[in-house]
Amino acid sequence: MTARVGVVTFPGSLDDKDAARAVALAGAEPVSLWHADADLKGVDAVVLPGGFSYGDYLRCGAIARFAPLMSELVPAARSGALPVLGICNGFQILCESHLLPGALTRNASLRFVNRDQVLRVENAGTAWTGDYTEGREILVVLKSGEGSYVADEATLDELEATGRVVVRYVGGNPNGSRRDIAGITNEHGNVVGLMPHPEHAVEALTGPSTEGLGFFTSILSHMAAGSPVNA
Amino acid sequence: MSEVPGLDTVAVAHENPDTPQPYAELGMAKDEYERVREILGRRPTSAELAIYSVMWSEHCSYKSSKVHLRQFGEKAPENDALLVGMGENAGVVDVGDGRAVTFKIESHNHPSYVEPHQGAATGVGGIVRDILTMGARPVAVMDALRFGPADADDTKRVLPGVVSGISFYGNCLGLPNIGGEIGFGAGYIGNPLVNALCVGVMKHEDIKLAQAPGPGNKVVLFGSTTGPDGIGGASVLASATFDDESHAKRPSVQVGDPFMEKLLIECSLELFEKDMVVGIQDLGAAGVSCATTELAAGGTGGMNIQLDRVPLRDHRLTPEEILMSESQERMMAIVEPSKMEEFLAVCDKWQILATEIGEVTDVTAEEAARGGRLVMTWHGETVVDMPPRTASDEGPVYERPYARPASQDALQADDAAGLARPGTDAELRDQLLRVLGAPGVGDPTWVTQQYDSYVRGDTVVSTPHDAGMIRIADDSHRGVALSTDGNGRFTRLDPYAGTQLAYAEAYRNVAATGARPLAVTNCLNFGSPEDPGVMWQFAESTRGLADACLQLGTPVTGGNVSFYNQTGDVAINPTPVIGVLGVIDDVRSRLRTAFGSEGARVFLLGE
Amino acid sequence: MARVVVDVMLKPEILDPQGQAIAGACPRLGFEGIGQVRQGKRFEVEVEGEVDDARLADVRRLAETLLANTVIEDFEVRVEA
Amino acid sequence: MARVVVDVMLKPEILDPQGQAIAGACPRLGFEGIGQVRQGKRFEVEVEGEVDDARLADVRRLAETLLANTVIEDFEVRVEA
Ligand SMILES: Nc1ncnc2c1ncn2[C@@H]1O[C@H](COP(=O)(O)OP(=O)(O)O)[C@@H](O)[C@H]1O
Repeated sequence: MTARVGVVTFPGSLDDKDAARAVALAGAEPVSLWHADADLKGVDAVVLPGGFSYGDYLRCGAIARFAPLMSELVPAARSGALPVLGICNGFQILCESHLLPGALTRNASLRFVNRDQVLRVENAGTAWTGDYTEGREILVVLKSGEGSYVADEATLDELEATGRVVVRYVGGNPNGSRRDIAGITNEHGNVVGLMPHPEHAVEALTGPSTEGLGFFTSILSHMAAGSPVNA
Repeated sequence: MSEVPGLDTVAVAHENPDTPQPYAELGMAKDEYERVREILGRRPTSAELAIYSVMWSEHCSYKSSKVHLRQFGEKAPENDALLVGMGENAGVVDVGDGRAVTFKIESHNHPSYVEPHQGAATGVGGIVRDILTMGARPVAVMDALRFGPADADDTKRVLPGVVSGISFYGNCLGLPNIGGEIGFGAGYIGNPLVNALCVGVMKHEDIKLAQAPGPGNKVVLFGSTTGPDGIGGASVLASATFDDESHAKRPSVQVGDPFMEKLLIECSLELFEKDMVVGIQDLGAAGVSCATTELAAGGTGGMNIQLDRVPLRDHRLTPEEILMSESQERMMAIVEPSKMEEFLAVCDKWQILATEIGEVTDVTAEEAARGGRLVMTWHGETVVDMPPRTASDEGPVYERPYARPASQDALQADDAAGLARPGTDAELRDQLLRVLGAPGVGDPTWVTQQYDSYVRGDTVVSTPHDAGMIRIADDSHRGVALSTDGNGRFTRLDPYAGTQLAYAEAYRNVAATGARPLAVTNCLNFGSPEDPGVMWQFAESTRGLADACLQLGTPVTGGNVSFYNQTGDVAINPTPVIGVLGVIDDVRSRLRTAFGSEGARVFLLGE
Repeated sequence: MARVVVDVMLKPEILDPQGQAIAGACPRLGFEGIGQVRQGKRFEVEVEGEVDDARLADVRRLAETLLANTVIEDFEVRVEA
Repeated sequence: MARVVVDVMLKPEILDPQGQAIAGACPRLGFEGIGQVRQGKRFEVEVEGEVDDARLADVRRLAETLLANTVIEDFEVRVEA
C-alpha cells in the first residue's frame, strides 16, 4: 500500500493543491486535512503548505498554530513519530509551534520576493531529504515576504553542529536569513521546515526544474525503509 | 413624523416636498435630479437620492460612454464561443471540453492616487469578485500600470505603493500574476493608471447571473461588515477631477482584507457547487445600492430589504451611508428558503458572516411597467420605495458633443522626420543606451519579483514573456493565454489607429504563444468626457477597436471605462488598455519569447 | 540620546483586519472577555541632544511624512519617561 | 470597557530592517540628528469589566502566547490612562 500523505488546509492556505499534486506525482496518496478537524485521518506524514494562513495577520503562522488539527499534530511530530514538512507558511507555523527553533522575519529588502532559487542540500538524512545526496544543488522556487530566518547565535551554532541545517541558499542570500539558512530540521529529523517551495519544481512545464520532487519521493523511501510511522 | 429622529422616510418626503437636497454635492446634475422627482412623483428620500446618485454616476451608469460602447455589440463578429456577452459582470467564452473562461479588466485609478497601496489592493479585490460572481474560480491576474516620470517625486510615493498593494492582495489570494505592463509619462503624474485583469474558469453549467427570481426567495448579504469606507466614493471619488480641494478633503478610503476575500471565494465556490444560490452579485463601487437594484431588476423586479439588518462595523452609519458604502469583500445572494440552513452552514464553515436582509417579492403588472418595486425599511419605517430598474438600467444617457481638436493637425505634422539622426557611432550608441535605459523599456523585475507567479501550479508562461499562459484543467492539457497592451502616445496621435495598434499587439502576443485569440476585454482610460476633444478621442478609439475586432473576429466581451483622468484641464494621453484572451489545446506545445536553441535560424516576418 | 516614541494607529473608521483576526482568535484560545483589538505600530526614535520643542516638532514632521500614512492613520508623539 | 495597551518590540539583538530603512531615509528627507529607529507593534485591547490584577494577568498571558513571539520579541502591558 502506498503512503498516505496529509496536506493541511488552513483558512488562507494557498499552495495546498500544489503540494497535493507534488505528493501524487511522487507516487503517494494525498489526503486533504482540514484545520478545524482534530483528526489526522491516520496519515503517514503531513505537509503544511504555503500560503497566508489567517492572512498572515499578527505574525505569519501565529494564529494557525492554534488550529484544532495542530493539537493532534504537534505531539505526534515532537515525539519523532510523525514526519512533517512545512513549506513557507508551513515553516513559519512550525516555528511558531516551537517544533522548530528560531523565527521568520521580514525580508531584508522589506519586499515580497518571487524568484527561482538554487539550494544546497546540507542534510540528506532527514525523512524528507533521503533521496538527495549531500551537497547536491537543486533549483526550486522562493516566494515569500517574511522569509528571513533568525535565531540567537547559540541556537544557530547548535543547528550547525548537529547537522540540522537541511538546505542553504546558494548564489546570493535572497532575504537576509542568518547563515544563508533556507531550511532546518528537528533533532529526530522527522520535522523539516523550509522557506522555498519544492512543490513548485516538480513539473517541467510549470516549474523552473523538477528537482523539488525529491522531497516527496524521499518520504516514500523513508516509509518503505520501515521507519517508525505513527508508532 | 418618523419614530427615528431625523430619519427621512417616504412619508416625510411626501409631507415636505420642498426640502432642499444636496444632489449637486453628490455629483448629480439638476435635470437628473428633476428626473428622479418625476420617476417617484415626489422628492426622493435621502436614501433614494443616495441610490440614484451612485447608480447614475458616470462610473456605474456609463452615461457618457454608452452610445459609443454599443458598437462593440453591433459590430461584433460572429462567434460561437461567446456564452455571455456584454452587460453582465464579465463576459464568458467557451474554450472547449465543456469548460468556459471569463475575464475582465477594470480600473482603480483615482483611489490608487489617493492611497496607492489600498487603492491598488482593492482594485484587484474588486475585479476578482466580478469574476467570482459569474460562477467561476478566479485563476490568474494581470495588471496594466501607468505612472508619472520615474524620477518624479509623486511617482516615488505612488509606484511602490501600487505595486505593494497588488502584490499583497493578489499573492494573499493565491492568484498567480501572469503579466501586465508598466509605462511612464508626464501626464500620469497625479493620474496614475491602475488597471487590473482577472481570469476565471468554470464549467458551462456553472454560469451564474445577477438576478433575483422567485418571490419569497431570501436576500442574503455575506462577507465583511459594512463600514464608512469610500462613502460617496462611487460618485465623488471615481467621477470627479482631482482639484486641490478634494485632495485636501481626502475621502475615507477603502481598505482591503484579502484574507476575507480568499474565504469569500472558497465559500462562494462551495455554495455554487452545492447549488445553493439562484442569483448572485458582488458589492462593487455602489455597494448595497448596486446589488439590490441590479438583482431586483434582473429578477421579478420586486424586493423588500430591511436595511437595519445590514451588519455594521460602525454603528453610527445612517441608511444613506450604508447604501453608499464601498466596504470591500461583500457579496449578495438570492437563496431559496428551503436552502437557507445549508447556506448558512457553508458560510459558517468558512467563518463568513451571512445575514438575511430581505426577500424577493412579486410585483403587479402596473409596478412592472414602472420598473419594478424596491422597498427598504429602517427600523420598520419605509425609507426607499422606488422602481429599481430606473436606477440600474434606465439611467441617463448622454450624447456628449465631440470634435477633433484643432491642435491635432500640428501634433501629427510634428513627425519623426524632424528629429536629429545619430551621425556617429558614439551618437548611435548613446541613443540605443537611452532607449534601453528608459524606465518603460528597462527590466521590470523590481516590480514582477514582488508578484507570485507560481501559485496554483498551472502557470505555463509568465513574466518576462509577452503573454501569460495557464493550464486550466487537471484532466487535459488545455490552456488559455492572455496579454494586455496599450500605448497612450500612439493613441494620442491617432486614437483610431492607436487603439487598433494596442489591440493588434495584444493579439500578436497571444498568437505568438501558440494560442488562438478568441475574445477581447478593454479598459478605456481617458480625460473628461465633458471636453469635446477628449470625447472625440473616445469616439475614435471605440470605433477603432470595434472595427478591428470585427476584422480579426474576436468579440469584445466586456470592460470598463475610466473618465476624468486629468489634472485641471490637461487630460492624460488617451490610454485604452486592450486585453486579448486566446485558447490553446495543448499547453505543452506553447512557445516562449526566447531563442530556444543554439544554431536555430532567425526569421523576420511581416513588412 | 533621548528616546521619542511615535504610536501610529489606524483611524477608527478604517477597517483593521489584523485586529479583527486577533480578536476572532481570542475565544478559540480560551481568552474570554476580550472586546475589540486594534493593531498599530510603535516606533522608538533616538534623537541626538536634548528633546526640546523644536526637536519634538521635527519628530512630529517625521511621523507625518514618513512613519504614518495620514490618509488612513493617526499618530501620537511622546517622550519616553 | 477598559483599554489595555500591549507594546511589542523586537529584542535588541534581533536585526530590524524596517527600523533601519527608516533611519536610513531620514537624512535623505532632511531630518538630521536621528539615531537608531526601531519599529514594533502596538495593540489596543479592550477588556470587559474592570482591569484588576487577574484581568491584567490574562492580557499578559495573551501577549505571551499570541501577541508576541517571545523567541524574538519583548512585550510590555499597561493600562491606558
Ligand atoms: N470599455 C468597455 N467595453 C465593453 N464593455 C464595457 C466597457 N466598459 C464597460 N463595459 C460593460 O458594461 C457593463 C457594466 O460595467 P461594469 O464594469 O460591470 O459596471 P460596474 O462598475 O457596476 O461593475 C459590463 O458588462 C461591462 O463589461
